[in-house]
Amino acid sequence: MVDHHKKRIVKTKRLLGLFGDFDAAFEVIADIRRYRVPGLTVDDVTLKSPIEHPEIEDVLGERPSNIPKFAFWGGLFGLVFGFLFLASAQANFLAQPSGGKPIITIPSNIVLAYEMMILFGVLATLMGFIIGAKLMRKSEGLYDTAITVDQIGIVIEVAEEQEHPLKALFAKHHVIEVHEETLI
Amino acid sequence: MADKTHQTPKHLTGEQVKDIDENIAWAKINADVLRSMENPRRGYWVAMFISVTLFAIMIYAEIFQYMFGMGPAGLNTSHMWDLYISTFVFWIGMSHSGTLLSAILHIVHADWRKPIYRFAEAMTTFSLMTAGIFPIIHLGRVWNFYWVMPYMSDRGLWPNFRSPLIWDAFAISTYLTSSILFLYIGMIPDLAICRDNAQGWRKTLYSWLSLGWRGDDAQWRSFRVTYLLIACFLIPLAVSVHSIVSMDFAMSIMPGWHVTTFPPYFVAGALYSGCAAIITLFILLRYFFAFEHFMTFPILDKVCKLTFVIAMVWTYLNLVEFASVWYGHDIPSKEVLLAKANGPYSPFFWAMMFFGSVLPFFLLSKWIRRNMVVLFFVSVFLNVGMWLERWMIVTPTLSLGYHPQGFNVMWPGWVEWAIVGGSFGWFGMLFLIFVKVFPSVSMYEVKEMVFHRKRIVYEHVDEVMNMHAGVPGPEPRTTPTPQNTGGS
Amino acid sequence: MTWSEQRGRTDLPMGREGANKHMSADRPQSRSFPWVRTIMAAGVVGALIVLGVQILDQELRGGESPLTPTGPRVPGAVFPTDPFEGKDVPQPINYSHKLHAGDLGINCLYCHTYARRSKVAGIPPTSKCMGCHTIVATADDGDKPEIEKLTTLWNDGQNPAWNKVNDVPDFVHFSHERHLQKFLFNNPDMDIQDSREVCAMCHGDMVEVGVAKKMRPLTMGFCNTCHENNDGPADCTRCHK
Amino acid sequence: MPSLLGNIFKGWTDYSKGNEEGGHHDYEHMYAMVIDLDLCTGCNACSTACYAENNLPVVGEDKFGARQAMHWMRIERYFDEPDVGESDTETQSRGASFLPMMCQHCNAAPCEPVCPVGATYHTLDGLNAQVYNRCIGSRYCANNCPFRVRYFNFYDTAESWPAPMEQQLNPDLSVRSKGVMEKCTMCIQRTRTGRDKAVREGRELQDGDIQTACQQTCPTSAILFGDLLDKNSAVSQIWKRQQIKLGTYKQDKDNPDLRGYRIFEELNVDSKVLYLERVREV
Amino acid sequence: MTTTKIDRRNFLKVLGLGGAGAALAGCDMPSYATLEEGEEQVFSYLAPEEYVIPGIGVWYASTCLQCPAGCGVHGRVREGRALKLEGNPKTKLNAGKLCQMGQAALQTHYNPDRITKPRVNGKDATWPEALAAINEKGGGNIVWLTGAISGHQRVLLDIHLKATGGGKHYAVETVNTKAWEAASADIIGDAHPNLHIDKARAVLSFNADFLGTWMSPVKFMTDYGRFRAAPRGVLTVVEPAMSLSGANADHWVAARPGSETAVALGVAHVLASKYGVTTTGLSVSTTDTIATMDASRVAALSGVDGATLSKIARTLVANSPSLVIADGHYDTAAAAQVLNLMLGNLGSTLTPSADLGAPHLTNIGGTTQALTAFAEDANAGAIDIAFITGVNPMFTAPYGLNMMDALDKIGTKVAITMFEDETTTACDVVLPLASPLEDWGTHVPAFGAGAGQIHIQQPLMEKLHADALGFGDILLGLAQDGGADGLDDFEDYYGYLRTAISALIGSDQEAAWNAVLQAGQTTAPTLERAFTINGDVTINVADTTAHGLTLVTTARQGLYDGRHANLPWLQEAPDQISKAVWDSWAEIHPKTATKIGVKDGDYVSIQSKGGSITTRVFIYKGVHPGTIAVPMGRGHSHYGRYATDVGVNPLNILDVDIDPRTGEINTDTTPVKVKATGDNRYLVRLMDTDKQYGRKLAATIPASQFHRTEGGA
Repeated sequence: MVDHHKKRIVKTKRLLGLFGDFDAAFEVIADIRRYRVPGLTVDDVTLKSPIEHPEIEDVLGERPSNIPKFAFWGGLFGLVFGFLFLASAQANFLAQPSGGKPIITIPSNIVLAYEMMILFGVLATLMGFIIGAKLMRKSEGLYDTAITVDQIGIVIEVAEEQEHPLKALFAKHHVIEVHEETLI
Repeated sequence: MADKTHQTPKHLTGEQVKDIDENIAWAKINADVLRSMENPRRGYWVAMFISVTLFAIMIYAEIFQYMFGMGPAGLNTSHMWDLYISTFVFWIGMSHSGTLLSAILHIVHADWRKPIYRFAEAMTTFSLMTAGIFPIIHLGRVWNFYWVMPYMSDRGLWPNFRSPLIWDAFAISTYLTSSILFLYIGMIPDLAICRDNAQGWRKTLYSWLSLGWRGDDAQWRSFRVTYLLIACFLIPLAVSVHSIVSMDFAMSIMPGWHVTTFPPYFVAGALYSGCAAIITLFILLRYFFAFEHFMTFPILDKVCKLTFVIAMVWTYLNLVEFASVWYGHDIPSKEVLLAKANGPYSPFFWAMMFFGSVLPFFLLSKWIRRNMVVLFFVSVFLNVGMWLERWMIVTPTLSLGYHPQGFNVMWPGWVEWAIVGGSFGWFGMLFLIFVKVFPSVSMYEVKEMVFHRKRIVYEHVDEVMNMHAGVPGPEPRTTPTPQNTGGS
Repeated sequence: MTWSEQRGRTDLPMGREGANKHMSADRPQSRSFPWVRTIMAAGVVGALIVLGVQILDQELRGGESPLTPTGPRVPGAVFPTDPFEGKDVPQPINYSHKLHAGDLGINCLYCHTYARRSKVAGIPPTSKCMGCHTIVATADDGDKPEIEKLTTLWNDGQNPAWNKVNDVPDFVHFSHERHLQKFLFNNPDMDIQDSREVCAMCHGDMVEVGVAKKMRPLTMGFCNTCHENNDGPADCTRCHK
Repeated sequence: MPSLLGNIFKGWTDYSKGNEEGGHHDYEHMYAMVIDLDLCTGCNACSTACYAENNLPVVGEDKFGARQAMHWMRIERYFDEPDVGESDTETQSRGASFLPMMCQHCNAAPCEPVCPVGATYHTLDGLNAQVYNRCIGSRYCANNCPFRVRYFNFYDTAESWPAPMEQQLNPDLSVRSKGVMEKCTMCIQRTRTGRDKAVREGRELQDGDIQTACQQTCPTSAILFGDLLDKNSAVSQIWKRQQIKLGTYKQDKDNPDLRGYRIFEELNVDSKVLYLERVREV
Repeated sequence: MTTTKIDRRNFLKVLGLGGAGAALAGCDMPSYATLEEGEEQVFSYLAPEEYVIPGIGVWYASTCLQCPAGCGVHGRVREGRALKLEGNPKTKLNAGKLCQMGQAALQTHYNPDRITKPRVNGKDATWPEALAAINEKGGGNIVWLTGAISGHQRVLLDIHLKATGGGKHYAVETVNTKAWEAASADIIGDAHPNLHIDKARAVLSFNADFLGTWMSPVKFMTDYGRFRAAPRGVLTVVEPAMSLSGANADHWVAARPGSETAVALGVAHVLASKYGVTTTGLSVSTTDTIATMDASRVAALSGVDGATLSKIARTLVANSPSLVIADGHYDTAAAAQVLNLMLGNLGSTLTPSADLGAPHLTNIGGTTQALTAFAEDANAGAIDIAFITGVNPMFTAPYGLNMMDALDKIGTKVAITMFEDETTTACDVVLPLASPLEDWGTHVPAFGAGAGQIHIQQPLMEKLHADALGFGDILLGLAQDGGADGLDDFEDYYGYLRTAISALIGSDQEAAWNAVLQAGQTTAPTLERAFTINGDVTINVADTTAHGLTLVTTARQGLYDGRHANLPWLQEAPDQISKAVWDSWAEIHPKTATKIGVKDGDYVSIQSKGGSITTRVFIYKGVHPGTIAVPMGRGHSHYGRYATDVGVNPLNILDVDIDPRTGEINTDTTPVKVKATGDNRYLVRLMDTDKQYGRKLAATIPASQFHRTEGGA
């Protein structure tokens, strides 16, 4: 529904409202949920905050993250690859300690594969984080350094007919500043 | 410093009861921490100078050893290992608290960790870097150290994966990588703060490192999940690392080394020395950077109590080890045990027992816990005890062993002492550089802390009112001036 | 830099009472974990790894590429023919293998006679050179300066100081004898006359070069490739004592 | 043409085989020693012969005092003989008891699994070999050796052979430099040469073809070296007669009076040097 | 005389260092850098012998000159370098075995401190100059001072002396067996009876360290191996300080120095009185002497109680045939031979030796009597030119002989030597000697080689130092210059020797000569002989009752009498008993230690009438409480980098106490005062402990158990 809704309206501007505390920001979002601004849904809202508020999800709704999958697959890969790598290395060690001692030693390989599992798990998690959090990419403008101090920002893209209602909504909830930029 | 001008507020005296003053303004948090990266007290530079000097000596000793072989280190046919390996174990131990505490406390939502975990993790990383150089330094042919890496070559040669030393190599590199990532990821939001306030080279540095953090809800969400996952990875890892280090000894057949209880014993010892080190650095940082608002007495109290508990666990395991040797009644092992108690190394052994098992009781005294200077020395001596413990694990066994021909007592050569001492310089150098370049207190998490406390904690209302009415903390210094940058 | 443009907003009142309002948000049910798919996928991952490593391994082992069938013809032997061009080593006498082994077709083992009995192939004793050069191509021909050098040395009772061309590290104890036994004497398909082919396995085709030159890398990898492919001993102490 | 997978499977099978057959299935030889302590007069001839044969450096008083000497074969001297009663007289009532101690070439050598680079391993000759040029000097092996017979080059050894002494160096084995572990090899250069000689003469290796330096020089012939896989060799005869078996630390002897024993057998390192107890008239 | 000869055996040429020299870089950093081209040089032979192959060692037979025993050796030569010595299996003497001194002969040869040029008054010179310096003072009385010498070197030496006016030849050996020889000659009419230790069931030794330094240790050790085989022989050793033989004894008896005679006679007394062993054949006086030696008297003299005596006697009677050997004092040796007579060991464990058919080749065993004589003659100014070789009187002579002045009184002192030692520094002319591994020669072992055996010494490699000359060559040259006739047509000693051997074996075929060289020995005709028993022997028992602390200088296999102190292998080889290296020590009994008030590693000064030495004590129960034993061999003031100023030399402070019967200088009769100096330093030892701490390391079982399993009563 979001999509063809987006199709209908063409967004022209992006607004950033800065609020003094979470409650104000949350009330704005609540109003948006109540469709006080025609055509805007909570999915259009991006919340920028200096800390992680535990209720963001209650407010914005669940937005699933797939980082655990990264971690799981990374760990699994580490385990399998680790063990196979060690086994093949031992089996192909030219100067094999012969004399009937095991060529491929399970206990030591388990220890090492365990370490490899954790290593690759961690690396994969990092990768998942970077992808999931859209880091290391050119992000859109409309950012205010106050966000890293103590203000909460709400970023919404609007069509021109939505701009004024939204600003009004912001103002109603004691917005501190409003930045805007035109998209087209 | 500034508080000299005021009447001393409670957070500088012993009577403070709250982990942190939840009325402290977010902006002030930013201001204080950011300032700390700018103008520390003079003590910081003194410490830096000492560290660099020690490190320089270490370099000289290492070059000497490289030229003339391992002889000048005082090693001999029975004592093939000595201070190098014991100090290696010591540093690995140091590295544990940081990550392990931070991770565990994070998982159990103990929010008092927030102001102190950053430097604890830094400590982890740098003591690992320190530990990592010892297995390399102690090699007879150090220029071939890379042969322990498993790399494919047409010579068909691989390391011997049976060797606990190889397990060390794997475990340590894994641990180093993971703890660096843990430290780094936890730091990203703060790096964003720095980015927003910095200029010049720092600006570029932080802009790169903060990976374009904007504080979006999506970013925060991923951040939470990631941090939690890595914490979960790290806890078993940290445990495995030090048990693997203990296997260097436990996997051998030497009397006094071949002990079943070594892995847990080593882990406990690791946590122990780590906590003690946290106390030490806590006090130092609090002084260097005037962090009285964040590194508060109640938090220090908690750390001290934790240290005491771990010390008791360590003591228990230590005694259990002796008991198992004693009742096992393997004669050579028993000889080693007795030699520890009344042999040539007994002074160090008893010093170890005192510092490790008796000294922690001092932490029970509130007075000591509140008295920075005393507490500082107590924590230092706790770590001295732990260092002696590692030495007393390595050397007495080698001075006895199975074959009487190998019975002898050796005293480390100057090269060994120089390199061991220098390792502290190396660690100190890295750590001091870190706390100068990166925020050593997690700003965003302190904000979270006060945020939550504000909403949950309602006792001491009167105190809150006081703070509002009359005596607030020192005003956030907006433009620092020379006379208040220097140490008071 | 300074933080002077710090925008302290300490006056802002933070968090009022009753901040915890709950808004209905739809929570998805936690799905049970897809084990079967996981295990299958794990298998696939494993298989891919094995395959990849196998290919890489073949490369490192120098599967087919360096072991070209061209080069020396030694039946039943697979050995690397890595191209390698050593530097020119000056010698007291510019002895030409091309002339003797190539044009005249003298068997390598005629001069390097120790190779079949000893670790070292050895430089032929001057008496061996003179054995021929007192009869053919003698110093008296006048147009052969090298042979005149040789003869002078011989008459003065001096041994020529040759410079070692194929020189392995001192902790490598290579035995010509064992290798000749395996590839030449105990090799049913090999004719003693073709000893040149066997020598060429490690020394390249000396017929191509005049004054001796190193024609193969003679690194441990070079040795191992051959040892693996011909079931040579994989025992360090065979070479390293 | 070997392949990675092929080798992995081979590795697994070797593993199982190793377990079944007590780990002795792929040896070509099993070189071992017998030392009769009753014949050993402690005269040091073997030790000096070892210096001459194996390019052992002389370290001088200070380093010897620091226990950095390199004697692969050392003669230990003890004055207590608990098994035949203490000599509690005012002066010694018996002689001393001497013990030639060198690497015991354990089949379950504690030094082998701990070497990080696999520089020490078991050869097909049943010898515990040390590959000098692979060694990186982590010294773990020496720590794990209950016999303390591994020696480390703490210094560079070049000055041990001022010219023209270096001409005496045995070219059949390398001279170790600083930072390398070394130990008795049971004269691996001699075993190798002996085998080459046998091959050259187109015959099987026979008992007595190979003598170690210490064995060859020992005036009382207290040292015997040979192949345990060769059932007729003198060494395996004695092992049989003394009822000492490899692969176990619990020897069941039907005759408790037999003199054969292995040092630190209880550690189950499965050493391959069989000592015969010294005898005393009491 | 010709000073530079082309070695006609050019296959001994050194072909560079086939790897080994560069191998010093063996595994050094970085270990792959030695993959090089054109860095090393490689040589080939001009015209090689068929059997000389680079990379393969060839074994040549020769003779070991490290001690007077003269064992046959095989030397491994590769690329022209002598790499290793082993015993020559063909010889009866050492049957393929060798002692550590023999092993270390390589270091005598390759020693970095060898003298490479002739010297005149301390300045390098050429041979002609050196020879001129010798001859300038003209003839006069020319004497030779040598060690034990035999074979054709001795012949040439005699020729030289005869040609130059019949001067004396002093053969000096500090460690000798003169007492035993004299006593044996007197009592059984054979100075060198063959001793069959392997045949004996019991051996009783007084002061005769037959496993360490006595006569021919390797021979005795090979016999000892068989002696210990079932039925196992019992070894009893009586001596003041534990020797290598004592360290292997089943019964070790500490006797007060000089009182071994009493113990021996005490044993004889017990034998006669308790076991009714007949004393027929002994003169009345002897029997009386024995009769007076009851347990109490022996105990008073030697501190050995009656129980021990009867134990020894029981052992001897129970295990027959036995063998009693002794040395040190004539009386001790005589008493030992008396015991042999009583126990009827003649013919079983002692058999008559055979004289060499060519008496001019036989071995002149060295003595210290000769040293005394030399000192006296020199002090009397009776010597004009002295050729000194193979001995170091300045080091070995007791202060009483004031050897320094003696040498000063000699007109020209010529040292023919490989090393610069105390004596060499005192000499006017120094002639560089080729090492035994570079030299030709023949040697007739004094003992044990079997009837008529002559060991051949041949070079194993070319001369390391071009100017050094073989002993034979020098002798030949001197004899030729001295105008000896019949030598002029020999170009060098090799030629002479070859002719002589050809004459000996009655063939001058190349093949026969090569056979001799390969065997490393040849045989000369011998004259059989029998014992002529003389039971009338007077034995004086020294009264040692009142003796205080006595200095005993002991000889050890290894540094021997000090001639091997410059061999690092032997300096670093731990002493067999104390396990000390690189320094001297004084062995004292714990009781004595407490009396003096010293503990392990303390320095004591040992003061005799002639001077004092200061060294560290090694405290153990292997010495008689009345003894302080200092091994000889260390304490050189000039002897190369390895020996100079290492340890102390006890020989110099010995009193010149002459044994009236043999003229030998006693080494166990010097009374000394011992004081602690207060210093203490760790005495560097192989091991600090004497105990096994309950480990089963060097396990021991009683003989009864041995007999149960391996036979023997």
